[in-house]
Amino acid sequence: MTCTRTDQGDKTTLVIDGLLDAVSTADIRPIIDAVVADRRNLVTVDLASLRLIDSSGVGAIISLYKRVRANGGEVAVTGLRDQPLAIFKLLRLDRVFSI
Amino acid sequence: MTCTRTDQGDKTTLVIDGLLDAVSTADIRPIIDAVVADRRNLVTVDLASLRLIDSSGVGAIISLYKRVRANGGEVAVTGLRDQPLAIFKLLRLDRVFSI
Amino acid sequence: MIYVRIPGNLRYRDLAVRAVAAASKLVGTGDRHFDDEVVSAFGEAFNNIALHGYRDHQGEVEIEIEVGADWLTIHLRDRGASFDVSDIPDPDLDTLPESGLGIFIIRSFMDEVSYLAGEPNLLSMTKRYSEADHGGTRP
Amino acid sequence: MIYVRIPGNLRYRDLAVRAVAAASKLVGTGDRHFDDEVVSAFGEAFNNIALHGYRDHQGEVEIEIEVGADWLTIHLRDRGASFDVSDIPDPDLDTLPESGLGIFIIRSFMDEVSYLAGEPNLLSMTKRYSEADHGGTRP
Ligand SMILES: Nc1ncnc2c1ncn2[C@@H]1O[C@H](COP(=O)(O)OP(=O)(O)O)[C@@H](O)[C@H]1O
Ligand SMILES: Nc1ncnc2c1ncn2[C@@H]1O[C@H](COP(=O)(O)OP(=O)(O)O)[C@@H](O)[C@H]1O
Repeated sequence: MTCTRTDQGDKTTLVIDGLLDAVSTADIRPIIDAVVADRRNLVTVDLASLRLIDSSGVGAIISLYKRVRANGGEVAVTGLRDQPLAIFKLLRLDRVFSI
Repeated sequence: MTCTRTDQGDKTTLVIDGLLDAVSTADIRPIIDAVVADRRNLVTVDLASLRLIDSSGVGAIISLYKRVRANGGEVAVTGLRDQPLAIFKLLRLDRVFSI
Repeated sequence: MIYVRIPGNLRYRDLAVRAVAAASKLVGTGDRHFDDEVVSAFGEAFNNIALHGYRDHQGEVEIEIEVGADWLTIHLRDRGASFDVSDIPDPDLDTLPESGLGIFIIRSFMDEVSYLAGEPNLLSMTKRYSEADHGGTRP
Repeated sequence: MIYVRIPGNLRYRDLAVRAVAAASKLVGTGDRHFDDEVVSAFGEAFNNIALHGYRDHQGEVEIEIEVGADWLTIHLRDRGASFDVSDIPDPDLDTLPESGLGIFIIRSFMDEVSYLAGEPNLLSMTKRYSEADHGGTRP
Protein backbone atom coordinates (compact mmCIF):
# COMPACT_ATOMS: atom_id res chain seq x y z
CA MET A 1 0.00 0.00 0.00
CA THR A 2 1.09 3.53 -0.72
CA CYS A 3 -0.99 6.58 0.09
CA THR A 4 -0.15 9.86 -1.63
CA ARG A 5 -1.67 13.15 -0.53
CA THR A 6 -1.87 16.04 -2.99
CA ASP A 7 -3.22 19.48 -2.03
CA GLN A 8 -4.38 21.79 -4.81
CA GLY A 9 -6.09 24.96 -3.65
CA ASP A 10 -9.06 23.88 -1.52
CA LYS A 11 -8.89 20.32 -2.70
CA THR A 12 -7.03 17.36 -1.27
CA THR A 13 -6.65 14.07 -3.09
CA LEU A 14 -5.54 10.85 -1.41
CA VAL A 15 -4.45 8.18 -3.87
CA ILE A 16 -4.36 4.81 -2.12
CA ASP A 17 -3.04 1.86 -4.06
CA GLY A 18 -2.24 -1.80 -3.47
CA LEU A 19 -3.62 -3.53 -0.42
CA LEU A 20 -5.54 -1.68 2.32
CA ASP A 21 -5.93 -4.28 5.04
CA ALA A 22 -5.56 -4.75 8.77
CA VAL A 23 -1.78 -4.43 8.36
CA SER A 24 -1.50 -1.38 6.12
CA THR A 25 -4.46 0.60 7.47
CA ALA A 26 -2.28 1.60 10.44
CA ASP A 27 -0.06 3.47 7.97
CA ILE A 28 -2.85 5.66 6.57
CA ARG A 29 -4.23 6.67 9.98
CA PRO A 30 -1.62 9.45 10.50
CA ILE A 31 -2.26 10.76 6.98
CA ILE A 32 -6.00 10.88 7.69
CA ASP A 33 -5.33 12.61 11.03
CA ALA A 34 -3.27 15.25 9.23
CA VAL A 35 -5.95 15.87 6.58
CA VAL A 36 -8.50 16.38 9.36
CA ALA A 37 -6.16 18.53 11.49
CA ASP A 38 -5.41 20.72 8.47
CA ARG A 39 -9.18 21.17 8.07
CA ARG A 40 -9.04 20.15 4.43
CA ASN A 41 -12.70 20.26 3.46
CA LEU A 42 -12.84 18.95 -0.10
CA VAL A 43 -11.32 15.52 -0.02
CA THR A 44 -11.26 12.97 -2.83
CA VAL A 45 -10.09 9.43 -2.14
CA ASP A 46 -8.90 7.88 -5.39
CA LEU A 47 -9.08 4.08 -5.18
CA ALA A 48 -8.57 3.27 -8.88
CA SER A 49 -5.35 1.41 -8.11
CA LEU A 50 -6.58 -0.28 -4.95
CA ARG A 51 -6.42 -4.04 -5.40
CA LEU A 52 -7.90 -5.29 -2.12
CA ILE A 53 -9.56 -3.72 0.91
CA ASP A 54 -10.88 -5.23 4.12
CA SER A 55 -13.16 -4.00 6.88
CA SER A 56 -10.33 -2.18 8.67
CA GLY A 57 -9.52 -0.25 5.51
CA VAL A 58 -13.18 0.62 5.06
CA GLY A 59 -13.30 1.68 8.72
CA ALA A 60 -10.44 4.13 8.16
CA ILE A 61 -12.18 5.70 5.16
CA ILE A 62 -15.47 5.98 7.07
CA SER A 63 -13.57 7.63 9.90
CA LEU A 64 -12.09 10.14 7.45
CA TYR A 65 -15.57 10.80 6.08
CA LYS A 66 -17.15 11.38 9.49
CA ARG A 67 -14.42 13.69 10.71
CA VAL A 68 -14.25 15.79 7.53
CA ARG A 69 -18.05 16.08 7.60
CA ALA A 70 -17.89 17.17 11.25
CA ASN A 71 -15.62 19.99 10.05
CA GLY A 72 -18.26 20.94 7.48
CA GLY A 73 -16.46 19.31 4.55
CA GLU A 74 -17.10 16.63 1.94
CA VAL A 75 -15.42 13.36 1.01
CA ALA A 76 -15.81 11.65 -2.36
CA VAL A 77 -14.50 8.25 -3.30
CA THR A 78 -13.56 7.64 -6.94
CA GLY A 79 -12.24 4.84 -9.10
CA LEU A 80 -13.63 1.87 -7.15
CA ARG A 81 -13.60 -1.45 -8.99
CA ASP A 82 -13.37 -5.19 -8.49
CA GLN A 83 -13.02 -6.39 -4.90
CA PRO A 84 -13.11 -2.89 -3.30
CA LEU A 85 -16.25 -2.04 -5.29
CA ALA A 86 -17.94 -5.27 -4.11
CA ILE A 87 -17.17 -4.37 -0.47
CA PHE A 88 -18.38 -0.76 -0.81
CA LYS A 89 -21.60 -1.93 -2.44
CA LEU A 90 -22.22 -4.61 0.18
CA LEU A 91 -21.77 -2.06 2.97
CA ARG A 92 -24.02 0.36 1.02
CA LEU A 93 -21.29 2.98 1.01
CA ASP A 94 -21.92 3.66 -2.67
CA ARG A 95 -24.85 5.82 -1.52
CA VAL A 96 -22.73 7.71 1.01
CA PHE A 97 -19.80 8.58 -1.18
CA SER A 98 -20.79 9.94 -4.59
CA ILE A 99 -19.14 7.03 -6.38
CA MET B 1 -1.14 -16.96 -20.41
CA THR B 2 -2.30 -15.64 -23.74
CA CYS B 3 -0.28 -15.84 -26.94
CA THR B 4 -1.21 -13.57 -29.82
CA ARG B 5 0.25 -14.01 -33.29
CA THR B 6 0.36 -11.07 -35.69
CA ASP B 7 1.68 -11.34 -39.25
CA GLN B 8 2.74 -8.18 -41.06
CA GLY B 9 4.40 -8.72 -44.41
CA ASP B 10 7.41 -10.97 -43.79
CA LYS B 11 7.30 -10.44 -40.08
CA THR B 12 5.53 -12.41 -37.38
CA THR B 13 5.19 -11.23 -33.81
CA LEU B 14 4.17 -13.48 -30.94
CA VAL B 15 3.10 -11.57 -27.84
CA ILE B 16 3.09 -13.90 -24.84
CA ASP B 17 1.79 -12.57 -21.56
CA GLY B 18 1.09 -13.84 -18.07
CA LEU B 19 2.55 -17.11 -16.92
CA LEU B 20 4.47 -19.43 -19.28
CA ASP B 21 4.97 -22.57 -17.23
CA ALA B 22 4.68 -26.33 -17.43
CA VAL B 23 0.90 -25.96 -17.60
CA SER B 24 0.51 -23.19 -20.18
CA THR B 25 3.44 -24.11 -22.44
CA ALA B 26 1.30 -26.89 -23.92
CA ASP B 27 -0.99 -24.17 -25.28
CA ILE B 28 1.72 -22.33 -27.23
CA ARG B 29 3.14 -25.47 -28.87
CA PRO B 30 0.49 -25.54 -31.66
CA ILE B 31 1.03 -21.82 -32.30
CA ILE B 32 4.77 -22.42 -32.63
CA ASP B 33 4.13 -25.40 -34.92
CA ALA B 34 2.00 -23.20 -37.17
CA VAL B 35 4.61 -20.42 -37.34
CA VAL B 36 7.20 -23.01 -38.39
CA ALA B 37 4.85 -24.77 -40.85
CA ASP B 38 4.01 -21.41 -42.46
CA ARG B 39 7.77 -20.86 -42.88
CA ARG B 40 7.58 -17.46 -41.21
CA ASN B 41 11.20 -16.42 -41.19
CA LEU B 42 11.32 -13.14 -39.28
CA VAL B 43 9.87 -13.87 -35.87
CA THR B 44 9.81 -11.58 -32.86
CA VAL B 45 8.72 -12.92 -29.49
CA ASP B 46 7.50 -10.04 -27.35
CA LEU B 47 7.76 -10.93 -23.65
CA ALA B 48 7.21 -7.46 -22.18
CA SER B 49 4.03 -8.62 -20.41
CA LEU B 50 5.36 -12.01 -19.36
CA ARG B 51 5.26 -12.26 -15.58
CA LEU B 52 6.83 -15.67 -14.97
CA ILE B 53 8.52 -18.33 -17.09
CA ASP B 54 9.92 -21.74 -16.21
CA SER B 55 12.23 -24.16 -17.97
CA SER B 56 9.40 -25.66 -20.03
CA GLY B 57 8.48 -22.22 -21.36
CA VAL B 58 12.11 -21.53 -22.18
CA GLY B 59 12.29 -24.94 -23.89
CA ALA B 60 9.37 -24.01 -26.15
CA ILE B 61 11.01 -20.73 -27.17
CA ILE B 62 14.33 -22.48 -27.86
CA SER B 63 12.46 -25.04 -29.97
CA LEU B 64 10.88 -22.19 -31.98
CA TYR B 65 14.32 -20.65 -32.43
CA LYS B 66 15.95 -23.86 -33.64
CA ARG B 67 13.20 -24.70 -36.10
CA VAL B 68 12.93 -21.20 -37.59
CA ARG B 69 16.73 -21.13 -37.95
CA ALA B 70 16.60 -24.53 -39.69
CA ASN B 71 14.26 -22.88 -42.21
CA GLY B 72 16.83 -20.13 -42.70
CA GLY B 73 15.01 -17.57 -40.54
CA GLU B 74 15.65 -15.48 -37.44
CA VAL B 75 14.03 -15.20 -34.02
CA ALA B 76 14.40 -12.18 -31.73
CA VAL B 77 13.12 -11.91 -28.17
CA THR B 78 12.12 -8.45 -26.90
CA GLY B 79 10.83 -6.88 -23.72
CA LEU B 80 12.32 -9.30 -21.19
CA ARG B 81 12.32 -8.09 -17.61
CA ASP B 82 12.19 -9.26 -14.00
CA GLN B 83 11.94 -13.04 -13.48
CA PRO B 84 11.97 -13.96 -17.20
CA LEU B 85 15.07 -11.79 -17.72
CA ALA B 86 16.83 -13.49 -14.79
CA ILE B 87 16.12 -16.92 -16.34
CA PHE B 88 17.25 -15.89 -19.84
CA LYS B 89 20.47 -14.44 -18.44
CA LEU B 90 21.18 -17.49 -16.30
CA LEU B 91 20.73 -19.77 -19.32
CA ARG B 92 22.90 -17.38 -21.39
CA LEU B 93 20.11 -16.93 -23.90
CA ASP B 94 20.66 -13.19 -23.91
CA ARG B 95 23.56 -13.89 -26.29
CA VAL B 96 21.44 -16.06 -28.57
CA PHE B 97 18.46 -13.80 -28.99
CA SER B 98 19.33 -10.20 -29.74
CA ILE B 99 17.72 -9.01 -26.52
CA MET C 1 -7.47 -31.04 -0.60
CA ILE C 2 -5.36 -28.01 0.19
CA TYR C 3 -3.93 -27.58 3.64
CA VAL C 4 -1.98 -24.56 4.90
CA ARG C 5 -0.65 -24.01 8.42
CA ILE C 6 0.81 -20.64 9.37
CA PRO C 7 1.18 -18.45 12.45
CA GLY C 8 -2.09 -16.67 13.28
CA ASN C 9 -0.44 -13.35 12.78
CA LEU C 10 -1.22 -10.53 10.36
CA ARG C 11 2.28 -10.84 8.89
CA TYR C 12 1.05 -14.04 7.23
CA ARG C 13 -2.24 -12.58 6.00
CA ASP C 14 -0.98 -11.88 2.48
CA LEU C 15 0.34 -15.42 2.05
CA ALA C 16 -2.94 -16.92 3.23
CA VAL C 17 -5.06 -14.61 1.08
CA ARG C 18 -2.99 -15.43 -2.00
CA ALA C 19 -3.34 -19.16 -1.40
CA VAL C 20 -7.10 -18.80 -1.01
CA ALA C 21 -7.31 -16.65 -4.17
CA ALA C 22 -5.43 -19.33 -6.13
CA ALA C 23 -7.67 -22.05 -4.66
CA SER C 24 -10.78 -20.10 -5.61
CA LYS C 25 -9.54 -19.92 -9.20
CA LEU C 26 -9.33 -23.72 -9.19
CA VAL C 27 -13.12 -23.86 -8.84
CA GLY C 28 -12.96 -22.63 -12.40
CA THR C 29 -15.99 -20.36 -12.42
CA GLY C 30 -14.04 -17.84 -14.45
CA ASP C 31 -15.99 -15.27 -12.43
CA ARG C 32 -13.84 -12.64 -10.76
CA HIS C 33 -16.71 -11.74 -8.42
CA PHE C 34 -16.80 -15.25 -7.01
CA ASP C 35 -13.07 -15.11 -6.27
CA ASP C 36 -13.30 -11.56 -4.86
CA GLU C 37 -16.08 -12.55 -2.48
CA VAL C 38 -14.24 -15.67 -1.30
CA VAL C 39 -11.07 -13.67 -0.71
CA SER C 40 -12.99 -10.91 1.10
CA ALA C 41 -14.70 -13.34 3.46
CA PHE C 42 -11.53 -15.29 4.14
CA GLY C 43 -9.53 -12.11 4.82
CA GLU C 44 -12.03 -11.06 7.51
CA ALA C 45 -11.95 -14.50 9.11
CA PHE C 46 -8.16 -14.48 9.20
CA ASN C 47 -8.08 -10.93 10.63
CA ASN C 48 -10.47 -11.97 13.39
CA ILE C 49 -8.32 -14.92 14.44
CA ALA C 50 -5.15 -12.80 14.43
CA LEU C 51 -6.73 -9.79 16.19
CA HIS C 52 -9.32 -11.35 18.52
CA GLY C 53 -8.59 -15.08 18.81
CA TYR C 54 -4.87 -14.62 19.34
CA ARG C 55 -5.01 -11.25 21.11
CA ASP C 56 -3.53 -12.69 24.31
CA HIS C 57 -1.25 -15.43 23.06
CA GLN C 58 0.31 -16.56 19.83
CA GLY C 59 -0.75 -19.61 17.91
CA GLU C 60 -1.24 -21.16 14.54
CA VAL C 61 -4.06 -21.14 12.04
CA GLU C 62 -4.87 -24.21 9.98
CA ILE C 63 -6.58 -23.56 6.68
CA GLU C 64 -8.17 -26.41 4.81
CA ILE C 65 -9.71 -25.78 1.43
CA GLU C 66 -11.92 -28.16 -0.48
CA VAL C 67 -12.40 -27.26 -4.11
CA GLY C 68 -15.52 -28.64 -5.78
CA ALA C 69 -16.85 -28.44 -9.31
CA ASP C 70 -18.89 -25.34 -8.48
CA TRP C 71 -18.26 -24.74 -4.80
CA LEU C 72 -15.48 -24.15 -2.32
CA THR C 73 -15.33 -24.80 1.41
CA ILE C 74 -12.77 -23.23 3.72
CA HIS C 75 -12.19 -24.55 7.23
CA LEU C 76 -10.20 -22.36 9.62
CA ARG C 77 -8.92 -23.85 12.86
CA ASP C 78 -7.32 -21.88 15.69
CA ARG C 79 -6.53 -22.40 19.36
CA GLY C 80 -7.20 -18.85 20.47
CA ALA C 81 -10.13 -17.27 22.30
CA SER C 82 -13.53 -18.62 21.29
CA PHE C 83 -16.66 -16.64 20.58
CA ASP C 84 -20.19 -17.35 19.46
CA VAL C 85 -20.70 -16.29 15.89
CA SER C 86 -24.51 -16.38 16.30
CA ASP C 87 -24.20 -13.76 19.07
CA ILE C 88 -22.84 -11.22 16.61
CA PRO C 89 -25.69 -9.03 15.31
CA ASP C 90 -25.61 -7.55 11.83
CA PRO C 91 -24.30 -3.98 11.90
CA ASP C 92 -26.67 -1.05 11.36
CA LEU C 93 -25.13 0.17 8.13
CA ASP C 94 -27.05 3.48 8.28
CA THR C 95 -24.95 4.58 11.26
CA LEU C 96 -21.76 4.12 9.20
CA PRO C 97 -20.02 1.85 11.72
CA GLU C 98 -16.22 1.91 11.60
CA SER C 99 -15.86 -1.63 12.94
CA GLY C 100 -17.92 -4.75 13.48
CA LEU C 101 -18.22 -5.35 9.72
CA GLY C 102 -16.13 -8.52 9.41
CA ILE C 103 -18.68 -11.18 10.33
CA PHE C 104 -21.27 -9.39 8.20
CA ILE C 105 -18.94 -9.54 5.19
CA ILE C 106 -18.35 -13.26 5.81
CA ARG C 107 -22.08 -14.01 6.14
CA SER C 108 -22.97 -11.93 3.10
CA PHE C 109 -20.40 -13.34 0.72
CA MET C 110 -20.49 -17.01 1.74
CA ASP C 111 -23.53 -19.28 1.41
CA GLU C 112 -22.97 -21.29 4.59
CA VAL C 113 -21.04 -20.28 7.69
CA SER C 114 -20.71 -22.35 10.85
CA TYR C 115 -18.57 -21.99 13.96
CA LEU C 116 -17.71 -24.61 16.54
CA ALA C 117 -15.91 -23.35 19.65
CA GLY C 118 -13.37 -25.86 20.93
CA GLU C 119 -9.78 -26.97 20.83
CA PRO C 120 -9.38 -25.98 18.07
CA ASN C 121 -12.13 -23.55 17.21
CA LEU C 122 -13.49 -24.35 13.76
CA LEU C 123 -14.97 -21.82 11.37
CA SER C 124 -16.28 -23.39 8.18
CA MET C 125 -17.62 -21.50 5.21
CA THR C 126 -18.89 -22.61 1.85
CA LYS C 127 -19.60 -20.66 -1.28
CA ARG C 128 -21.49 -22.16 -4.20
CA TYR C 129 -21.45 -20.88 -7.72
CA SER C 130 -24.51 -20.79 -9.86
CA GLU C 131 -24.62 -18.53 -12.85
CA ALA C 132 -28.37 -17.97 -12.50
CA ASP C 133 -28.21 -17.10 -8.79
CA HIS C 134 -25.22 -15.04 -9.33
CA GLY C 135 -26.73 -12.18 -11.27
CA GLY C 136 -29.22 -11.86 -8.41
CA THR C 137 -26.83 -11.98 -5.48
CA ARG C 138 -24.40 -9.47 -6.98
CA PRO C 139 -24.51 -6.61 -4.52
CA MET D 1 7.00 -21.87 10.08
CA ILE D 2 4.83 -22.14 7.00
CA TYR D 3 3.45 -25.50 5.96
CA VAL D 4 1.47 -26.22 2.82
CA ARG D 5 0.19 -29.60 1.65
CA ILE D 6 -1.33 -29.97 -1.81
CA PRO D 7 -1.68 -32.60 -4.51
CA GLY D 8 1.56 -33.02 -6.47
CA ASN D 9 -0.18 -31.95 -9.62
CA LEU D 10 0.50 -29.05 -11.98
CA ARG D 11 -3.03 -27.74 -11.32
CA TYR D 12 -1.74 -26.66 -7.89
CA ARG D 13 1.48 -25.09 -9.18
CA ASP D 14 0.15 -21.54 -9.19
CA LEU D 15 -1.11 -21.80 -5.60
CA ALA D 16 2.23 -23.16 -4.41
CA VAL D 17 4.26 -20.58 -6.32
CA ARG D 18 2.14 -17.75 -4.91
CA ALA D 19 2.59 -19.02 -1.37
CA VAL D 20 6.35 -19.24 -1.86
CA ALA D 21 6.46 -15.76 -3.39
CA ALA D 22 4.60 -14.36 -0.37
CA ALA D 23 6.93 -16.25 2.00
CA SER D 24 9.97 -14.88 0.20
CA LYS D 25 8.66 -11.35 0.68
CA LEU D 26 8.54 -12.06 4.44
CA VAL D 27 12.34 -12.34 4.44
CA GLY D 28 12.08 -8.63 3.87
CA THR D 29 15.07 -8.13 1.60
CA GLY D 30 13.01 -5.71 -0.48
CA ASP D 31 14.96 -7.17 -3.40
CA ARG D 32 12.78 -8.38 -6.26
CA HIS D 33 15.67 -10.46 -7.62
CA PHE D 34 15.85 -12.49 -4.42
CA ASP D 35 12.15 -13.27 -4.64
CA ASP D 36 12.32 -14.00 -8.39
CA GLU D 37 15.15 -16.47 -7.90
CA VAL D 38 13.41 -18.25 -5.02
CA VAL D 39 10.21 -18.52 -7.03
CA SER D 40 12.10 -19.75 -10.11
CA ALA D 41 13.90 -22.47 -8.18
CA PHE D 42 10.79 -23.57 -6.34
CA GLY D 43 8.75 -23.71 -9.55
CA GLU D 44 11.27 -26.11 -11.12
CA ALA D 45 11.30 -28.31 -8.03
CA PHE D 46 7.50 -28.47 -8.00
CA ASN D 47 7.37 -29.25 -11.74
CA ASN D 48 9.83 -32.09 -11.28
CA ILE D 49 7.77 -33.70 -8.53
CA ALA D 50 4.56 -33.38 -10.55
CA LEU D 51 6.08 -34.52 -13.85
CA HIS D 52 8.75 -37.05 -12.80
CA GLY D 53 8.12 -38.00 -9.19
CA TYR D 54 4.39 -38.55 -9.65
CA ARG D 55 4.50 -39.66 -13.30
CA ASP D 56 3.14 -43.11 -12.43
CA HIS D 57 0.90 -42.43 -9.46
CA GLN D 58 -0.71 -39.50 -7.73
CA GLY D 59 0.37 -38.14 -4.42
CA GLU D 60 0.84 -35.09 -2.28
CA VAL D 61 3.61 -32.56 -1.88
CA GLU D 62 4.44 -31.10 1.50
CA ILE D 63 6.08 -27.70 1.42
CA GLU D 64 7.70 -26.35 4.54
CA ILE D 65 9.17 -22.86 4.50
CA GLU D 66 11.39 -21.38 7.17
CA VAL D 67 11.78 -17.63 6.93
CA GLY D 68 14.89 -16.17 8.52
CA ALA D 69 16.15 -12.63 8.95
CA ASP D 70 18.14 -12.85 5.71
CA TRP D 71 17.55 -16.37 4.47
CA LEU D 72 14.82 -18.75 3.48
CA THR D 73 14.75 -22.54 3.44
CA ILE D 74 12.21 -24.58 1.53
CA HIS D 75 11.72 -28.28 2.19
CA LEU D 76 9.73 -30.29 -0.35
CA ARG D 77 8.53 -33.77 0.54
CA ASP D 78 6.94 -36.22 -1.89
CA ARG D 79 6.21 -39.95 -2.03
CA GLY D 80 6.85 -40.39 -5.75
CA ALA D 81 9.78 -41.82 -7.70
CA SER D 82 13.20 -41.00 -6.24
CA PHE D 83 16.26 -39.87 -8.12
CA ASP D 84 19.79 -38.84 -7.27
CA VAL D 85 20.21 -35.11 -7.65
CA SER D 86 24.01 -35.44 -7.72
CA ASP D 87 23.70 -37.69 -10.81
CA ILE D 88 22.25 -34.84 -12.83
CA PRO D 89 25.03 -33.08 -14.77
CA ASP D 90 24.85 -29.40 -15.60
CA PRO D 91 23.47 -28.85 -19.09
CA ASP D 92 25.75 -27.75 -21.93
CA LEU D 93 24.14 -24.38 -22.51
CA ASP D 94 25.98 -23.89 -25.83
CA THR D 95 23.90 -26.66 -27.41
CA LEU D 96 20.70 -24.79 -26.54
CA PRO D 97 19.06 -27.71 -24.74
CA GLU D 98 15.26 -27.66 -24.71
CA SER D 99 15.00 -29.63 -21.47
CA GLY D 100 17.15 -30.68 -18.54
CA LEU D 101 17.37 -27.10 -17.26
CA GLY D 102 15.35 -27.41 -14.05
CA ILE D 103 17.96 -28.74 -11.65
CA PHE D 104 20.47 -26.26 -13.07
CA ILE D 105 18.10 -23.37 -12.32
CA ILE D 106 17.60 -24.68 -8.77
CA ARG D 107 21.34 -25.06 -8.16
CA SER D 108 22.14 -21.67 -9.66
CA PHE D 109 19.55 -19.64 -7.79
CA MET D 110 19.76 -21.32 -4.36
CA ASP D 111 22.83 -21.36 -2.12
CA GLU D 112 22.37 -24.86 -0.73
CA VAL D 113 20.48 -27.76 -2.25
CA SER D 114 20.24 -31.25 -0.79
CA TYR D 115 18.17 -34.28 -1.68
CA LEU D 116 17.41 -37.33 0.45
CA ALA D 117 15.64 -40.18 -1.33
CA GLY D 118 13.19 -41.96 0.95
CA GLU D 119 9.62 -42.16 2.11
CA PRO D 120 9.14 -39.27 1.69
CA ASN D 121 11.83 -37.90 -0.62
CA LEU D 122 13.13 -34.64 0.77
CA LEU D 123 14.52 -31.79 -1.31
CA SER D 124 15.81 -28.91 0.80
CA MET D 125 17.03 -25.63 -0.55
CA THR D 126 18.28 -22.49 1.15
CA LYS D 127 18.87 -19.04 -0.21
CA ARG D 128 20.74 -16.42 1.78
CA TYR D 129 20.62 -12.72 1.14
CA SER D 130 23.64 -10.55 1.36
CA GLU D 131 23.66 -7.19 -0.34
CA ALA D 132 27.39 -7.38 -1.06
CA ASP D 133 27.26 -10.90 -2.57
CA HIS D 134 24.21 -10.05 -4.43
CA GLY D 135 25.61 -7.60 -6.92
CA GLY D 136 28.14 -10.27 -7.83
CA THR D 137 25.84 -13.23 -8.22
CA ARG D 138 23.31 -11.37 -10.33
CA PRO D 139 23.35 -13.25 -13.61
N1 LIG E 1 -11.89 -15.57 15.67
C1 LIG E 1 -12.42 -14.86 16.70
N2 LIG E 1 -12.05 -15.13 17.97
C2 LIG E 1 -12.58 -14.44 18.99
N3 LIG E 1 -13.49 -13.47 18.85
C3 LIG E 1 -13.92 -13.15 17.62
C4 LIG E 1 -13.40 -13.83 16.49
N4 LIG E 1 -14.01 -13.32 15.40
C5 LIG E 1 -14.85 -12.37 15.82
N5 LIG E 1 -14.82 -12.25 17.17
C6 LIG E 1 -15.65 -11.34 17.96
O1 LIG E 1 -16.72 -10.88 17.13
C7 LIG E 1 -16.74 -9.45 17.05
C8 LIG E 1 -17.23 -8.99 15.68
O2 LIG E 1 -16.30 -9.32 14.69
P1 LIG E 1 -16.28 -8.55 13.30
O3 LIG E 1 -17.66 -8.51 12.74
O4 LIG E 1 -15.25 -9.19 12.44
O5 LIG E 1 -15.87 -7.06 13.60
P2 LIG E 1 -14.57 -6.44 14.31
O6 LIG E 1 -13.47 -7.43 14.16
O7 LIG E 1 -14.34 -5.18 13.56
O8 LIG E 1 -14.94 -6.19 15.74
C9 LIG E 1 -15.30 -9.05 17.35
O9 LIG E 1 -15.22 -7.73 17.86
C10 LIG E 1 -14.89 -10.09 18.39
O10 LIG E 1 -15.35 -9.73 19.67
N1 LIG F 1 11.41 -34.95 -8.19
C1 LIG F 1 11.94 -35.81 -9.09
N2 LIG F 1 11.59 -37.11 -9.05
C2 LIG F 1 12.11 -37.97 -9.92
N3 LIG F 1 13.01 -37.64 -10.86
C3 LIG F 1 13.40 -36.37 -10.97
C4 LIG F 1 12.90 -35.39 -10.07
N4 LIG F 1 13.47 -34.22 -10.40
C5 LIG F 1 14.29 -34.46 -11.43
N5 LIG F 1 14.28 -35.74 -11.77
C6 LIG F 1 15.10 -36.33 -12.85
O1 LIG F 1 16.15 -35.43 -13.16
C7 LIG F 1 16.13 -35.08 -14.54
C8 LIG F 1 16.59 -33.65 -14.75
O2 LIG F 1 15.64 -32.74 -14.22
P1 LIG F 1 15.58 -31.24 -14.73
O3 LIG F 1 16.96 -30.67 -14.70
O4 LIG F 1 14.56 -30.54 -13.93
O5 LIG F 1 15.16 -31.30 -16.26
P2 LIG F 1 13.84 -31.90 -16.96
O6 LIG F 1 12.77 -31.96 -15.94
O7 LIG F 1 13.58 -30.94 -18.07
O8 LIG F 1 14.25 -33.25 -17.47
C9 LIG F 1 14.70 -35.35 -14.98
O9 LIG F 1 14.59 -35.61 -16.37
C10 LIG F 1 14.33 -36.55 -14.14
O10 LIG F 1 14.80 -37.73 -14.71
